[in-house]
Amino acid sequence: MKRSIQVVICRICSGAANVLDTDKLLRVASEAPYVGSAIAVDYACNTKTIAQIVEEAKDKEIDRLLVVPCSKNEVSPALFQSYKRKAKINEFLMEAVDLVSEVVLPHRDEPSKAQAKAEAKLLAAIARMAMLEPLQKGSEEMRTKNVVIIGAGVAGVEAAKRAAEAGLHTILIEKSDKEVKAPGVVMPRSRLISAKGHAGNYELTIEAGEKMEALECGAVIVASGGDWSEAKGPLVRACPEAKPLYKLAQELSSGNIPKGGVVIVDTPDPKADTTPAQDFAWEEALQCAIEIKKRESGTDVCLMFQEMRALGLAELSYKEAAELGVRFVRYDKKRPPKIDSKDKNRIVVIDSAQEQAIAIAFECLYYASIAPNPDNMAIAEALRIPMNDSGGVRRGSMQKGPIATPRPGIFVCGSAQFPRSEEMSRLEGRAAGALAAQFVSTGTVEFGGSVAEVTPEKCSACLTCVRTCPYEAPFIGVAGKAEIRLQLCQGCGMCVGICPSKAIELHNYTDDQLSAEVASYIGGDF
Amino acid sequence: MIVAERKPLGEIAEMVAPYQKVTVIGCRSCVAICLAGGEKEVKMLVSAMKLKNRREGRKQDFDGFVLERQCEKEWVKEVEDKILSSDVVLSMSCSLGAQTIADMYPEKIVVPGLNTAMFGVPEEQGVWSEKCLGCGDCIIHTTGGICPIARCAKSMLNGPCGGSSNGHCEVNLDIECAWYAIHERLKLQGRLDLIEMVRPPKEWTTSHSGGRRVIVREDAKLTPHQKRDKEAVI
Amino acid sequence: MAERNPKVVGFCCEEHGIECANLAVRSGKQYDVSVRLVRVPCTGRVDGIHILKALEDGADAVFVLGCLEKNCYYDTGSIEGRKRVDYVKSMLSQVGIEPERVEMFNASSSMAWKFSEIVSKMTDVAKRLGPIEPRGDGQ
Amino acid sequence: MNNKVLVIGGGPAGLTAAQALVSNGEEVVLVEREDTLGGMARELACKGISECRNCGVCYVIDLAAEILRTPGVEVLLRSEVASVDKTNDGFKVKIRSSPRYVTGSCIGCDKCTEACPVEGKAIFAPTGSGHPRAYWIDRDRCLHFKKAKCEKCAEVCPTNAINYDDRAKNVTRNVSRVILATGMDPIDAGEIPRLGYGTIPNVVSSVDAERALNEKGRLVRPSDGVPPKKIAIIQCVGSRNEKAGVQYCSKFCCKYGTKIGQLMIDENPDTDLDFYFMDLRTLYEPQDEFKKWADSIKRKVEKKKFPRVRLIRSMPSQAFPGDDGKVWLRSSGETDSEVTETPYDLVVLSVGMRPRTLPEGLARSLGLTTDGCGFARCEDSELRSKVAVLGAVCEPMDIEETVTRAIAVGSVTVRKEGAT
Repeated sequence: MKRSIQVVICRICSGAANVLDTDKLLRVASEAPYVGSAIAVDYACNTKTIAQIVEEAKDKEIDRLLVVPCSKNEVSPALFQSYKRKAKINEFLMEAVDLVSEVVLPHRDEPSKAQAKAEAKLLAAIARMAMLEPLQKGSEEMRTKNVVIIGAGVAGVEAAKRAAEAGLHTILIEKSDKEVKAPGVVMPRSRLISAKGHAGNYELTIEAGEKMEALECGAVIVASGGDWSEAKGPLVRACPEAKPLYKLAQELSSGNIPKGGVVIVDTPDPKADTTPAQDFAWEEALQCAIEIKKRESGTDVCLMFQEMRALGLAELSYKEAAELGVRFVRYDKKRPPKIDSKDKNRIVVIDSAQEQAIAIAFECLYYASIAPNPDNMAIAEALRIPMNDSGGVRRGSMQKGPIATPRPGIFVCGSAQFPRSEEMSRLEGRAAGALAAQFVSTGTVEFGGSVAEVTPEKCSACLTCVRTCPYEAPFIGVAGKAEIRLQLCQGCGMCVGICPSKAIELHNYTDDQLSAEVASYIGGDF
Repeated sequence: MIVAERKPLGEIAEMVAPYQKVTVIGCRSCVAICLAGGEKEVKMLVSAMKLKNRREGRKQDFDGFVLERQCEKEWVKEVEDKILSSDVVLSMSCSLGAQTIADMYPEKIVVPGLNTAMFGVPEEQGVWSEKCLGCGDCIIHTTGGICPIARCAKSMLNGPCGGSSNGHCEVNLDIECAWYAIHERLKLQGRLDLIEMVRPPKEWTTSHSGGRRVIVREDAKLTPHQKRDKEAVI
Repeated sequence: MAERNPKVVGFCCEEHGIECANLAVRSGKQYDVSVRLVRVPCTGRVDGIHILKALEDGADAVFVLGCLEKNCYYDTGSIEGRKRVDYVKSMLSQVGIEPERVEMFNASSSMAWKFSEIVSKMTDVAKRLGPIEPRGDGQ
Repeated sequence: MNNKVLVIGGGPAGLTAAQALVSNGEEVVLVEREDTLGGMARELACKGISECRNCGVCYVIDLAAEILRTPGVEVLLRSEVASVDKTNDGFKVKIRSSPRYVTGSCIGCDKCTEACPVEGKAIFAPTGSGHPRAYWIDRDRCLHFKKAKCEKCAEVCPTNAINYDDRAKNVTRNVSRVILATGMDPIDAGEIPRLGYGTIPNVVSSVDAERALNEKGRLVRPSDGVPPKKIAIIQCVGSRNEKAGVQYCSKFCCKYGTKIGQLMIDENPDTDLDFYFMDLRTLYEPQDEFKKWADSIKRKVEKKKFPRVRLIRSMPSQAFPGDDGKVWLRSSGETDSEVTETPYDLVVLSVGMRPRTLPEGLARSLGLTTDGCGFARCEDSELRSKVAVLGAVCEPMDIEETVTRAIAVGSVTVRKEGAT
């Protein structure tokens, strides 16, 4: 393969603080192997200079570029673009060496050593550049403008509205047959069975009623919500009449107020031994309590909890409730409340605030816990996304934002992640809708470039890569050897690092390229 | 598959210490899959050995490469010259591979880089467990698909023994009692009668006790007339 | 013997690793010139071979710097990276080379202080242990 | 049609909104009053050691750097909105931006600060981990602009980054919408004198703690720079406190309070921690997670295990200094009224927040009102479709929630989301 590198050194930037001798750098570069042209310019960012650089590249038949600007992010783009356009050079054969932040700034007080290091760094970059190969990016049209939203709860509906506002076609998958007011299609009594494909073109299989349906979509939003109905735990066993809090909310909204005392306990399973990470719907509970007291000040209302998490402005409701005479009882997980064995309408507990046992009579008992949705497991399994310790869907790196799962094109909002207040669910729903819209409205998905590739002859089909990749890009193909699904590969190289047969390489980060760079960098003595 | 484990590097170094030119040969088969002797491990071993020598001021040349299957003469032949030109062959394969080379080149010193541990299955990434001893007379159809020979510490044919305590083995409480598992499995299949069945003492001659085993498939075997190279069957 | 310059190699992930380094230097922090940073897309890409090879090529110490676990841009990359490093450490101790020559670190892009701490730790190691060569009077 | 949007405030909310808007094909004018982008997050510490603790700080810092190189966002630093006038399709905004006097070629070598002769310096490093990483000169203090014509910083600057000719600019922009994200101010712990902030050297506020952890990654006793062996963290300082005029709960204090505690324990294994609190309101994690963690931290002394982290449900009534820099806390037990006094090497006060107060004129012209607690609303029927209030200025919230709200609101035709 013919290799001819053009090295462009920006005097102003790399010469900053007079730490480096750019002319010497230039000399070093021009004597290095494979360097076809080495020039130093003032302001590599200036358009005239760029034009001149590109000209030089053309008549010297340059096929790769190494530029030494101030910082990878600031100068290079303009240069790279015109280089790509005018000099017709593959975008993967252009790189910037950030001498400023790697040499000038950290070593400005010992210029001679810095110079030596800069030269070594430059040579290392040249050694690497010489070994790089031109790569192509592929792109694919998104076949639909669909966004599938799993769960027609508060979050789901908001997400649908938001995505619809952006002109996308939304499909809501709801397991119950409750009435849903949302744009787009709503599929009642349906659930996600399996998912194929990749971000931009997912193919879902949905079980709608009795029949199976295939659905294509660009993005998926998981809004499976928390679980109010599924009540396990000693309290419910002892008092089967206990109802989830939302029942009370419904009662109140339809105007009837429970007769007799009301006890709202945070969870029917205070020890949390049957269900993981239940959380107390404090906001809703306080609202209900206040509602009752306002309408029927005579009614005894008692909130029983381990922690009163009246966050933010909910603190005001907490205060209001207290003023209205709502009784608050804090108990310790180790001494959970019990239903009186003799009287089914009495709940006994040790009030941690008073350190004394108390018994409270009640007519109706409500529990305000939101348990993780048991369907999450199946959903995560189908979409191949991870779960968190609390039985919810786990989001990815915070760098990708608070509502993105590790899998591109799949978002999670509301209590599907961890119990959320109604308002927060609504907001996360909108946010998820917005992100999904952003993603799908681009209309195309790019892939390829610096991604992994398998050398079949070396592959032992040991499945290690298949098991390790967080994106499930590798699979064992028809030839019985591992292959990489380009559209799924994010180019992290985890499979490359772990392959026991060294059968996988990450383009432009191959073992040889890395070793060459490292060896030459270590070679320099300073 | 065959599961092996790399020997401690110190031990390996001792074995190859007397020799100048060391050829490390890995295998892309079982031992690669159980992450013990693939190309990655070979490269890392070579590199580590070089470092050790540098630290100890010893000169020794290491050269490493990997075969598709080290237990097959044809593959080994491909690297004959490398083997012959070396002072010692460090086999990063199961002992089958090592012995194949040793038998093919009797004058060559071959040292094992791995300890061949067992016939095992990968339970999950990085975890392998033994499930067969190669007794040569399989009976798992009578034990709900669970081999008591391999999975019972005492290889009992009519278990469990008195040491089985709620599902665990007395030899080591961390291992499950194979016979407890068998019982559960048979119960599941509604074949508990098989537990009652008394299994007569086993014909161990099919196992190692009958001496080294050779299996011959006449229909697959090449006749002397067919054979291209006239080497002796080892 | 002539005073030899120590050599430290740092594999930094393109996401938080390098960002952390850049924030550090852009906050006026300086570090020992012997540190050579090498970019990798993710610490999951780092292979034990690279680390050992670096030591072979003359590095006295090698560190790997990736995203905080559970916040890795590639989800589980930095966890993989740590496993590789630990394996290499075990190999080194088997061949009588100080495992502390190789370390894994996690940092986030807003942790300027951590980068300086990491490099000073590793350069200290490099200076203390010196090059990998026969120990004086055969000890 | 004019699709510019004015974003006031370059903190988590403003940055995220700006990014959302740009990705929606709109142009943004981002006005930040300080010298760098990042808002509160600039001086908050990443709470992770090897594992992420979801504080979200790095997200904001990355975003700040990214926004600076995003085409379509005009970032105006050290700037304030002078006036906003309604026009037929939005607003005419006048922005006054003060000069920085330091160009982008600054490499942050700090030589200028060393050289600056002014008492308390006139040239400053960029705040915390904010971006851009360029220094700035405070004209009112700098001698160059007084008789002295001092040019010491320019003389020592290796990159000639000092530019005294930099001038204040008055910028006028026509925008269709306005997003207000001016954020919050931490409560000054000095407002609660009984806890000794400002009078006892080894009582620090969480703001100081975060700053120290962000700069050095270590929290030491201010009095002698020794790492503390016994720490107390006191929650709800200022929050849920009628006297301080803050009835609400500041929401994020439990989150950062607990995480700072965990950080301290992880860093030096021989530290003891007493965590004083009223209710444990850790965001988005099981209500017993921190308690479980606290139980798991034990010290072994001759085969006996002793807890190193105590969760004390009580608000200390008084802090007073002891000898060798100790701080004594007087607190009554959770249930019994028996008063105990405990000595600590370091006491951290987790202060709450107050919404940043809005400039009169701005509030009026944007139809903004404040609720009982001082949080901003836009109730004006005609304006509310054009004005959005985001972030902690409209309700207490942590970074994660702020970002979520900003994505939700920023990227659509503005509606007042948020406060219940």
